[in-house]
Amino acid sequence: QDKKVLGVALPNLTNPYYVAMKKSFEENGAKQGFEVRVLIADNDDAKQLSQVQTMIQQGVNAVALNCVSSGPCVASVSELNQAKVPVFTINLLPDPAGLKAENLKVEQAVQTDQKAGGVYIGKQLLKDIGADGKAVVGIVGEPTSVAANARDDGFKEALASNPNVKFVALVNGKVEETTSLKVTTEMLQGHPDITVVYSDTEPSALGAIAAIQQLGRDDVKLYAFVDKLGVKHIEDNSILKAGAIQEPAKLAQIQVENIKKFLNGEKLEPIIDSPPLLVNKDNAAETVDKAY
Amino acid sequence: MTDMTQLQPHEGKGIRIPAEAGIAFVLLVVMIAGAIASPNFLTLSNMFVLLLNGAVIGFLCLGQSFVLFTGGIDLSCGSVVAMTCVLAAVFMEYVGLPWPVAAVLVLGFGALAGALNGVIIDKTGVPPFIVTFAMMGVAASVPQIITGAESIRVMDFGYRFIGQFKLFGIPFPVIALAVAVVAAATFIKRTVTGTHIFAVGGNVEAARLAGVNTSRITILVYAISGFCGACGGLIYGSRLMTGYPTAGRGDELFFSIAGAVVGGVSLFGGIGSIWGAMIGATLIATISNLMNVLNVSAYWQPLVIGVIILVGVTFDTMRSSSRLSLPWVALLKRKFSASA
Amino acid sequence: MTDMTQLQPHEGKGIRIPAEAGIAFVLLVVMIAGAIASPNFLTLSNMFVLLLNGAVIGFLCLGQSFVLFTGGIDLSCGSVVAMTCVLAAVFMEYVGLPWPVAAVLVLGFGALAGALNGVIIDKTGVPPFIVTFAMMGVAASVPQIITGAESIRVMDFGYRFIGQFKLFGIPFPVIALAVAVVAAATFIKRTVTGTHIFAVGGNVEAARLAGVNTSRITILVYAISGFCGACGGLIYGSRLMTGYPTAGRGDELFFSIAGAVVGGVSLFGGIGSIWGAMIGATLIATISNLMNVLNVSAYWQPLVIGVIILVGVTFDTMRSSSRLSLPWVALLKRKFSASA
Amino acid sequence: MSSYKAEGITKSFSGVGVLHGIDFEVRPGTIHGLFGHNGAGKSTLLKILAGAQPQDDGVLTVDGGVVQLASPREALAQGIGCVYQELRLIPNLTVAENLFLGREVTLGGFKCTAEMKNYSKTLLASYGLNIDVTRTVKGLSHPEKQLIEVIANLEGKARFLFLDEPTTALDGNQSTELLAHVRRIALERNIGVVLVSHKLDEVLTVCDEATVLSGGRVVYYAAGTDVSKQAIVDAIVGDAHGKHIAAQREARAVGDVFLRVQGLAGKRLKGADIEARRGEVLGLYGLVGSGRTRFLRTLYGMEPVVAGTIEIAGKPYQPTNPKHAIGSGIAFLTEERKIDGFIPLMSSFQNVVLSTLIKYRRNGFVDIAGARAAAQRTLTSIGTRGRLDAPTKSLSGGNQQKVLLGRIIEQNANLVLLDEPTKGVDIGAKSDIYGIIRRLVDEGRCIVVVSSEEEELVEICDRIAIFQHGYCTTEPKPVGEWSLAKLREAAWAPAAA
Ligand SMILES: Nc1ncnc2c1ncn2[C@@H]1O[C@H](COP(=O)(O)OP(=O)(O)OP(=O)(O)O)[C@@H](O)[C@H]1O
Ligand SMILES: Nc1ncnc2c1ncn2[C@@H]1O[C@H](COP(=O)(O)OP(=O)(O)OP(=O)(O)O)[C@@H](O)[C@H]1O
Ligand SMILES: [Mg+2]
Ligand SMILES: [Mg+2]
Repeated sequence: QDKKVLGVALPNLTNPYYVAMKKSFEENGAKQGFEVRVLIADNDDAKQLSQVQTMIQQGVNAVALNCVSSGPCVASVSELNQAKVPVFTINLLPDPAGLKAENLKVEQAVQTDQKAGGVYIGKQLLKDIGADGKAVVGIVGEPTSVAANARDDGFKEALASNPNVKFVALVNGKVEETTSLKVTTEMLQGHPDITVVYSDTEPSALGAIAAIQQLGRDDVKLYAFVDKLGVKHIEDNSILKAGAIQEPAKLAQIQVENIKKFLNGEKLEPIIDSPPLLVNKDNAAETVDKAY
Repeated sequence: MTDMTQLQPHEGKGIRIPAEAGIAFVLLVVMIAGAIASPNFLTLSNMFVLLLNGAVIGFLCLGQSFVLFTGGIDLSCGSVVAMTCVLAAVFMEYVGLPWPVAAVLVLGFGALAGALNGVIIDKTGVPPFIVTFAMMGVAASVPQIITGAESIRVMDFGYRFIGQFKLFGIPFPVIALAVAVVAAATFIKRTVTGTHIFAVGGNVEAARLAGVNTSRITILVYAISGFCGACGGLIYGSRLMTGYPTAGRGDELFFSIAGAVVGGVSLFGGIGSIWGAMIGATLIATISNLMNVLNVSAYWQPLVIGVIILVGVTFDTMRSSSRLSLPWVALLKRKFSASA
Repeated sequence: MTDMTQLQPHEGKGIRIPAEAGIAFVLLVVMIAGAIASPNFLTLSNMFVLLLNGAVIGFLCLGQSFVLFTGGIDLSCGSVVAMTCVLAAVFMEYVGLPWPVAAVLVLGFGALAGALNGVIIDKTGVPPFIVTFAMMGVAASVPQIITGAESIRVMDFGYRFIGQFKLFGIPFPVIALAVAVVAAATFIKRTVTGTHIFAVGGNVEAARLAGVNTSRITILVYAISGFCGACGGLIYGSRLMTGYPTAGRGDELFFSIAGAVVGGVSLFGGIGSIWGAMIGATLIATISNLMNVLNVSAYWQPLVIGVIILVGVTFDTMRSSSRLSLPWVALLKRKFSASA
Repeated sequence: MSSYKAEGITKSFSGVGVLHGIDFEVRPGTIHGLFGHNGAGKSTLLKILAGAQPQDDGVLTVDGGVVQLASPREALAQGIGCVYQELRLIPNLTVAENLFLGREVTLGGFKCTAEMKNYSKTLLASYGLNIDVTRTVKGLSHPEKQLIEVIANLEGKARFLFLDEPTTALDGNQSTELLAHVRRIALERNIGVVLVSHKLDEVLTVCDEATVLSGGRVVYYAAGTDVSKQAIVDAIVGDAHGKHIAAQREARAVGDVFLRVQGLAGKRLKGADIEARRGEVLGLYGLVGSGRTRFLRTLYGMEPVVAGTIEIAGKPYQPTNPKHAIGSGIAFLTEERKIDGFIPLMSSFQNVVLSTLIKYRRNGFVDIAGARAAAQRTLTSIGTRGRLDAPTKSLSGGNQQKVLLGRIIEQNANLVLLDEPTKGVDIGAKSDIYGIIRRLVDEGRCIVVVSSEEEELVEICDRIAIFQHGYCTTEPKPVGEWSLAKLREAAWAPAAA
């Protein structure tokens, strides 16, 4: 009997996050007896739509969809609904208002609460400096992505209670080490008073570490979303003080297992939340294995 | 080259193979290979998907070809897609215009942005690369400034027509592109302005001396490119029912140039044809569709597309410089001259 | 033979202003504006940061200039950065070579990849755009295939030297770039091959007829560009102590071309200078540094950089076509001719 | 026995035969004149001899040994050099760099720039050229470029040197002197020279041997005192044109003043006062660089007017751009056809009708067949040979010139400005062109001709005016009052202003 085919649409492979997710999809898919087809949209919404259409052409049995961005992603869901291919969304979800307006159906959403990660990190920072301790914060973000902006919002929200925390700069690290290295150095040059750098993506964090190190700014602390390497840095307790980890592999695993269940006729929860984990120097040693 | 050469050669003997034949043959080979490799590839529905997904690059490549014919380059076409895609949503959602009005307005904006490129290039003598680079920046920033990172959901469902309507199963963007290509090819081949575009690209000084209004031609080709960019913006916007500021800012610019060059258009101006450029764009769209259909690993995709295109163009170049002769060409020739 | 022409005496008097003066002036203006806008901009440490961050683009622009001088284009330089960056890490971590050996090997690989471009272009006559497009794909895929898109951490700490060592406070990549630029400029100006590079760009057929070995020149310039790409790969790799497959695949390619064009290098070949290209690259690096130092919103950045460059180049073009005259130029001229 | 010999050379381009088994020989210390109609295959033969193009068949031997020339570089290494018909200087390199291109002087890997500069300076001075050798070639005048290219090759170490129409841009004096140089150098250094030209009189004075090609075959060969001009002319013109008859000149009724220029000055033009009448050919003569080209270009709107007035048919005319000039009934033939003459990749038909396409427009679309037929008619009437539907750049030099003349005829303009109209055109076609000029004039048009060939001016003009140092202030005199000597004398006279 033919294997069931699972289509996976991911935004890019330049972010190791999605590389980890892709691997997990492939491994867990194989374990559950799926033939897995992964398509990468290169951060292009229209390309993602066309890839979804290609999957429909190929007659996949289910699609796991990680949106490039939420708004345009609704169209992909719409296509899949029309073709009666069950959609499972992961990580970054399509715009709920758009889904509702077009009366579209997503079988199950496995989501990371982007904002929550930012909140955790913000709280940790607050703890580190004290309720009214001083901090001048510069953000290495990705202002052109809604998800990254949500992480920033969470971080700021958590710190809103402290009037002595000032946000002075926001630069675009483009989720990429070299860009982050460049813009972080430049941000620190422009605002020598910065004492805390917050990076909302894992690759940016690595660039920011190198930037702070190479400028010789021992006084600057980094808080960031981190991967395995980042967790090790936290363990070393040098520049990187605390962060949040996401678990792409786990998300993918949950999703694949649930898709299997769905295809076997089981009912599913509409939403599964998988909040990021907070890592600080206390739990870094245990957490390191969970990080991708 | 363009028009008059297509008339019967006066020697009479032998058939003349159009310059586009080589790359068309390559496309055919890729299609056949695709059909053999996957039963899902050469189906009518997948062909429509392929063409629909290639439509925006097709439009950009069409506009880009006009610019390349004159020896210029338009780096801003991708960003114009983004700008017009968001502007259309703004007009409908924030200003409240009905979708056809918004669409027409947006096409005007695209053409205007392009014309502005043309005017600056013509008046200042600054290289097109720089001028359109600046316009690329401007057109990329405008939608981001308007919307931030957010996208604007379009609720006017009539807007779907542009990107999602189908006539006898053929998606509307494909029909629109086909009409545009035929119109463009006719324009280039049959009108005075079409010949003048090639004259400017072939030798701008000579064209000026022969009485060609080079300023008008320059402004016109960039305006056409801007207009084509706006068509792309509307198609993306309507397919996704969203105005989003990253529309058209991926591979589109690059593929619009590559498609034309693959199809025999020279970056130095004065050489090539609309048909060639469109075959080139189709080739790129086909390879990229095929790779997804065959589930080629994302790691390998850049390599595969690069190598196929290199092999294809090398074959084409060698053929036309007759360092290589095709058996079927010789055969055809013999057949025709026998029957003549 | 007596003087039989009545051509106006070609002015020997007055000073000749180098072609690069215009864009250098623009750079100066941007610097001064930056200094006024932020006290943190025109500091020695920020200048080094600026140059260090611009070093990779500087290297790519240097290599690209050689290619552009001959009328070619190298789209693969950014991908070569990625490939070499990963290869260096592979050589050190997986093969276990000491870092200097790995570095030299990687430089060789870069030059080889470039030379391959050159050989294909020369032998097949396929446009450089297509050949280097294919190489871009290959060089982008190779590291992804090797590492599965993951990055390789380098543990040989000596490797830090390349990207992080400082001599009298000056980062090593900046020193290396400076040496390379001086060597390149001398090479272009003072050697026969340098002249031949411009001859090929000015009119390849004429150069061939004059006895220039055009094949050798073509292969050489692409090899140089590949070599410069490898320098970029080593710098990125060593600064982050990682080999990762996205290195150099952002704006680098684009800025390497834009820098050269801004500095007066023509995409059509035969025009421009190394110094001009380097000033152009510095201008771009400066604007991009300044925008981050001043914390210009990411949404506005493309617009700002585009507009500044357009205004700068327009000024430069108008000046050199003397549609515009600078007060200080007139002054200088008067002064010199008075003292003469 | 020392010589460069070609035997049984054949060559065809995309199936069309151009050379059909040519035997040809050059001996050191002699000058071999090569003649033939436009498209006869002279340039193609030279390119093959110089290694710039491979022959399809046939052998080349130097000193009895067979040579294979894969590129001009190899030919140069064997002491075989060539000046090609189309100028081959690199526009953005300096004069000195161009002079030494491919054979630079080096020391320890570096160029000896200063040495090459100094040498270039003295060299050019010895040819009477006062040019700053550090300037780029781009800004030089056409004759200067031609001189520099010839000089560069004379200076080389070549044992065999081929010159393809080296004097087309030069005036009578200049070409005589240049050819004298060639003669001297050939003898002094024992070089074998091949000289291609359509200016028979000029060349025959220095030739030792003569060969005429026609349709890719050798139809005439003679050496020493056997060389006869009349036989050469007959061989060139062949049966196609019948006997070459000296043009008949009859008195014409000259009309009223059509073009009136007063004190015209531009950035590079100092002052021109000229009147030309309907039904007259006005010749403009002067030394190279005296401002004739500038005058025509200013009239045509290619260069800005700074002062002065122009009237055409009594109405004031202010040139703005070429399009406007064409609209005002002016047609212009440029001096440098490769720079701003034809569009290289367009077919000859397209090039002919480029300015007049609008005439063939029906309902917004061009009547391609009609335009093509008209172009073909025009080109045939001036004896254009070659594949006219192929890119114009593949035509022979003289035929390219005819394509441009075809455009002028197509334009049907009232005021025709011709800058060196018969440059590179063979003697048969020349008389055809003179015939056309005469026909245009008989129709009551006004024609202004700039030429450096005094014989040409004297043959076709009704009146001739002299340019000096950018000025033209003296009244044109009827052609009867001019002779070749008088023309030169007037051009040399000290400036009037
Ligand atoms: N590259 C080419 N491609 C096609 N045809 C060519 C090419 N070069 C020359 N020809 C053709 O070969 C023929 C001979 O040309 P060639 O230039 O040798 O003539 P020529 O005797 O030098 O004439 P002219 O006196 O006008 O210079 C012409 O018909 C020309 O069209
Ligand atoms: N607009 C221009 N500005 C500067 N230089 C120019 C311009 N147009 C042409 N030139 C260059 O100046 C050269 C000298 O001018 P040109 O040959 O027109 O002189 P001329 O005095 O008219 O010559 P002749 O009397 O022999 O026709 C031209 O060949 C050309 O290379
Ligand atoms: Mg010739
Ligand atoms: Mg002249």
